[in-house]
Amino acid sequence: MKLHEYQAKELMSQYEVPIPEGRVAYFPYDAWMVAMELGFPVVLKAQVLTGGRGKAGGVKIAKTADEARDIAQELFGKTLVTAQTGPQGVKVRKLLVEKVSSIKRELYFSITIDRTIGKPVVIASKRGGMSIEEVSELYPEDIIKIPIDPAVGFLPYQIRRLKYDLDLVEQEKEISRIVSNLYKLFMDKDCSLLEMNPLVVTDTNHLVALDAKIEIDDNAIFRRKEIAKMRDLTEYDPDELEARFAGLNFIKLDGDIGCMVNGAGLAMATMDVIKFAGGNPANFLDVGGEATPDTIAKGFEIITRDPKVKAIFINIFGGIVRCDKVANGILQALKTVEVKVPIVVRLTGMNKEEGMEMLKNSGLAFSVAQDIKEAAHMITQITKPKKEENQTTKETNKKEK
Amino acid sequence: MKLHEYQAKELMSQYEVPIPEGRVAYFPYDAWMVAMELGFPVVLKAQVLTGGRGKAGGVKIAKTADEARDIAQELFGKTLVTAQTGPQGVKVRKLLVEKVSSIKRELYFSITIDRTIGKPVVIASKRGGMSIEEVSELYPEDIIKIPIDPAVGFLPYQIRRLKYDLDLVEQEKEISRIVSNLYKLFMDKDCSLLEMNPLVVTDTNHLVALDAKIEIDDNAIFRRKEIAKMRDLTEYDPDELEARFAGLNFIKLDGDIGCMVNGAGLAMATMDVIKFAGGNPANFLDVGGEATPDTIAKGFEIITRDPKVKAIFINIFGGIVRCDKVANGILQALKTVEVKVPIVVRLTGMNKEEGMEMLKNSGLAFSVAQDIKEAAHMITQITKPKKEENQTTKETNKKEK
Amino acid sequence: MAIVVYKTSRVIVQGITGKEGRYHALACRDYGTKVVGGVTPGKGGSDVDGIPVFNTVEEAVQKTNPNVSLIFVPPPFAADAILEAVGSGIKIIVCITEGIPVLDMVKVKRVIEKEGIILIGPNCPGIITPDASKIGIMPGHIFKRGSIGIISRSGTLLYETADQISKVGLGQSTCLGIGGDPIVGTDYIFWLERFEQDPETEAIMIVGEIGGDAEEKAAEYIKAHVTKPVFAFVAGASAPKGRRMGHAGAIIMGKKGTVESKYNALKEAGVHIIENPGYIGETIYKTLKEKYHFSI
Amino acid sequence: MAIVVYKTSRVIVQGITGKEGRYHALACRDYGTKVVGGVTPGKGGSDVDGIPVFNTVEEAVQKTNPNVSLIFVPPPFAADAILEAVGSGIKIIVCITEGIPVLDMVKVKRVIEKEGIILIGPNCPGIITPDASKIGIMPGHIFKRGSIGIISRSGTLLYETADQISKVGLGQSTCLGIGGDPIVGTDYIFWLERFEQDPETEAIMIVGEIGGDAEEKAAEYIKAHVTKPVFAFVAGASAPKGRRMGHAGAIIMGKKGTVESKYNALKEAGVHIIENPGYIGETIYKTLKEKYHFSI
Repeated sequence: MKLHEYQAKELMSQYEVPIPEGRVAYFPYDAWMVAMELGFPVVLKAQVLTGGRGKAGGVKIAKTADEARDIAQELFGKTLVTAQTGPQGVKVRKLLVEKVSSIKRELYFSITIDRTIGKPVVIASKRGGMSIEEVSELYPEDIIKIPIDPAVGFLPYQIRRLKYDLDLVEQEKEISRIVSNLYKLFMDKDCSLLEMNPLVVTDTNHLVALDAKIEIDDNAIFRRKEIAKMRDLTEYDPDELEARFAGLNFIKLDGDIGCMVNGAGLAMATMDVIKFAGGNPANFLDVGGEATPDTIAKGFEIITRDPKVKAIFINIFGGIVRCDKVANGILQALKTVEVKVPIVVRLTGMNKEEGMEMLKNSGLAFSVAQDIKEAAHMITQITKPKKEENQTTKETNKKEK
Repeated sequence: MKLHEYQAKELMSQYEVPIPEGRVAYFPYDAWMVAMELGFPVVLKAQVLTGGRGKAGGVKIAKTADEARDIAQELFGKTLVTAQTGPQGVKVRKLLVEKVSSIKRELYFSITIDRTIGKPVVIASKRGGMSIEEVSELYPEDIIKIPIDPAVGFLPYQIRRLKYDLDLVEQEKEISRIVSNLYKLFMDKDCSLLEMNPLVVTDTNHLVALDAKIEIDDNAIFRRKEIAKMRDLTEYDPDELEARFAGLNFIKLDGDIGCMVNGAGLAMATMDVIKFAGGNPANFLDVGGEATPDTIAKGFEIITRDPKVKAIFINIFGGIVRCDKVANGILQALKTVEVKVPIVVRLTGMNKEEGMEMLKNSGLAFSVAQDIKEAAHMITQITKPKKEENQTTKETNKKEK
Repeated sequence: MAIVVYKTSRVIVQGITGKEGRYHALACRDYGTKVVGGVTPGKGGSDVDGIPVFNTVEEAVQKTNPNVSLIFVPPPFAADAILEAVGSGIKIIVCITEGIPVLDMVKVKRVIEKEGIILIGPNCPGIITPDASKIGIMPGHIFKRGSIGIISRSGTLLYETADQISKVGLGQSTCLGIGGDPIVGTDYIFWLERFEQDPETEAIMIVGEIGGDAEEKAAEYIKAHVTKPVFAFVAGASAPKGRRMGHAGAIIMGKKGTVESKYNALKEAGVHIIENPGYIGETIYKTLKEKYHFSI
Repeated sequence: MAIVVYKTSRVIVQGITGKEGRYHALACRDYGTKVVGGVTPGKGGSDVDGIPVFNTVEEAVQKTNPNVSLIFVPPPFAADAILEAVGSGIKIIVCITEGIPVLDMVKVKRVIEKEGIILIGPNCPGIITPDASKIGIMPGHIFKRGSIGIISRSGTLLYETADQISKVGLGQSTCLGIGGDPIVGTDYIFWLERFEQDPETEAIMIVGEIGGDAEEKAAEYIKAHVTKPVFAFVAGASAPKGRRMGHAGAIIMGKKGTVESKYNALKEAGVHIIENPGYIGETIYKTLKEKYHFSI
């Protein structure tokens, strides 16, 4: 779960990490009030759960309270489009208004989990303010990576290394306190990412976290009640949210073939096989281990809400659940949800034959496929009837071997 | 550093480990007062830094306040002799007066460091109340040893194991809290031993630490100010204490040959070589890496305080410090301390010849030896002039090879 | 021969009295697996359809002498269950549980790093040696004993792959899912090494996914140490980009993690790439027959 | 050949600007050891009689390419210094510091357990290969290159032993003190293994002490794996009993830890016992000559 900048800063502040003075504004008038209180100039920062908001126009400086109000008015409700958001962008609903800090140097600092070694790792650089991907490409020698052994935690010598490599000899006590406390925060709150970019040295030689980003391990939120409260449901796509409520994993895409699959790996592979057949998936949807009538119905409901969808591909590998039960689930679901587009079903696993019979005999417009490549072929025939199929079809005959 | 039972219980109580109600008594009247306050019967327990005090008569039960006062009167100043104290015993200076607990079962529980694996280890047994050495001899199958991985601490499954193996299903929450908190205490305070023997199940089915023992790692006391304050200097042998103040490591023994050696290993070996030559060391004394006139003088002072000492064996292996400097130190020391018994010196290492010359030419009654077996031979000649030396001397001639 | 699990494997099931644990303990036993005991704290002394249940793994180990533990314990307690198995001397641990907090797994990983433990999962379907021992939640009937070893990151894709391989008339020596979580017990390399040494295994199939750099590392290893034919499919060619990884995550990976990066690395190591997952069985069959002259 | 340290060993000294660190860094260099750098936080850029000083071990490693670190850092900071050396990739670490808190060493031990680190000490005199490299605080002049390997728990007893061996006309291949603290980096076994493999070493001397069970374990190892003559002296036959170990400590050891227990185990392993420390040199000389027909 991503936290907003203001939430991340609130947490950091609880761990005695210095942050700029600031307040959240929900309405333009709030921005005016906060600016009056803090003094000028102030910076207004769109609180959206995506990177790259600066380039997208989500960060502005105001020299007067009136200007702050005007900028706020312009930002609220605006849609920011960044590389991460995709073309639909994200709406600005909150602003963080902060006093502008005087900056001498910008540093980069983060803690995350390095999957490869299975340990937390600190990443830091003298080159803050720019994206760390860019730094790692242009100045790889300026990136400091310090793995943390969870058996002993962050050690004094590692803080010394940061002190010397980031040129913070004067700020020794500050960086030491900040790093120790951030590591504690990282572990205490089950973070998966904790980033300050930039962490700045002010012109009075103090350290301040100018920007802050925190992501929390979704699997650990059950034991972090104080974090669970920070979830901002307004930032979620409504369909994805609805799917999640029903225990489904749904991601909207921009094609025309709706997909309903069990298992995330198989769902990805199903999208792949559609692409190779020349089609375009409209979504990623993993219905999970058990395909019940309820989850299948909810899947149909969400998929068919998209007017672009021309056909639905159901791909179920009956591992635990039997195919006749899945077929029954599909038929039950179709009683509650009206599906007007053709459906191609590929069912396999235990009791496959019975399941396929049930679907064929239902009187509904099912196409039943033997395997995924046949299913992909069938569904692209429906969505792109005029177009020649690509090379995958040439091999179809070989399948009997 | 060993803590008194009442100090150990105070610490445990801070970590929410249940202990019996009680107070320390410094005078017989205190015991009377405490007994009045707690109600009867009470138990009076001598606070001495040694095991086996119960067998030595250091633990008594009183049924009235007057009886408590009388017992206290008898215990104060009494000398308790146990296996651990040696014949000189220890004096009782404080009593812990506690309400008597009703006991259903007695358990054993401790945390210590297992040197072999380099980790803390929990040792527990259903058979509390008796010495754990005895249990391990008679009922080895009843001893539970659980090593703790410092990378993860004491784990829920380990608590479950204790719960089932110690038959504490009813006390699950209590044992879980006690064990977690004791492990925390062990780590927080740099303990080297933490023991409850017995930990009892009362007849209302609650757990109480009836006896408690804590030892703190001497090397870590510098960072545990609250523990440093608990040191009870009245419990130390005055000579050993004085030596320690001067940076020497001194242990009193009951022979007649005073020893002054640099290095603990060489000091032990020096005692061994004396024994093999038929002599009897009066002390263990390690003067440390640098033998300065001051430390040597203090060594002489403490050694010669013992009227039994008939001769002194100085054995210095000049590793870092040069032998002429050591010889000079000895001569300087002898100007400030009057030593009336003969001294045998074995000096070796850098500038050995110069050092030996200086001692020979000093006009003082030194015997100078070439190596430790010659030195041992010389010194036993002095202390046991009439007796034939044992087999070690037979080989002395071979030393030229 | 196969690898790691055999007819002789003796399995205990942690969390055996839960719904899932019970179902799969019995399904494994039905398949022929020696399920010798189960563990559920507080249920010691009872049994699950004849399988004795103990309060602690320690006790189960003493009484039933297992060498594998299969774990169905809910996420908040699963890391403790893994460490209980480790602490009780079990060397092969299969953890099915999905949703274990990452920091719990950081600790587990730190403990097993030096103990010579094989941890399969978490968030995995388990491991199976067809016709010998099934230790996991996979549908047993789709597997057929044969000469292909399969290593997969995903569960259902393991089934899909095994099914295609069975359908073209080939079979599997051992198949397993290494788990889909950020931190899992074993990587591809661990299994490649064992399959390379196993005389029964004649070819190896890798079923990867986008993200991380496990496939890139596997490629390096294959290049240096694997002589048997290796096939690979990596799921996610069509997945939308940039929706999950944070910046710091991205930098650890550098440019690794995309399907292209993985295929390039694997190709360079001589691995046969199967880009379209519809053709896994066929491609393996054809390649082994035509290129390696297998008599199938 | 000797073991672990050679003429080629490149040493940095952590804590080089302290009194002890400075003295011994120069003494080691005088002996012939390649002391390539030193580390003292805050003193980076300066030098100690020409030896460059760095702020961090990381930097010293980059600039001077050492393979050994010799540590003189005060007790409260020594564990961190060891871990800094480990974290900077140094594989041989000699820690002289006495008085490190045990729980600090518990952590250090836990970290090095899986990293293939050779930690000598703490609370030890170091290691020396005579006429090649001295990495420690021992007086170099008493050692003579030869064929006896010495492993000692105590510093001064190492000197005493080496001195006696030199004086009878024999010499040493490599000598070291494993350290006197409750938790040290290496045990006898680690060194026995290396001496057994070293062609230059023809006999091994163990200098033990009462307490713990390290000598008993060494005896087991010797019995199974060591073919060269082994000699042993264990200090403390005359030491007063029961003054130090707590009850819980005692039980871990069982009945081990006494001189008798150690000698019995060692004798059973075929080790030549030297009970009287006055006769170490002589006994080794005589035994090697008469029993093993060494031409000395």
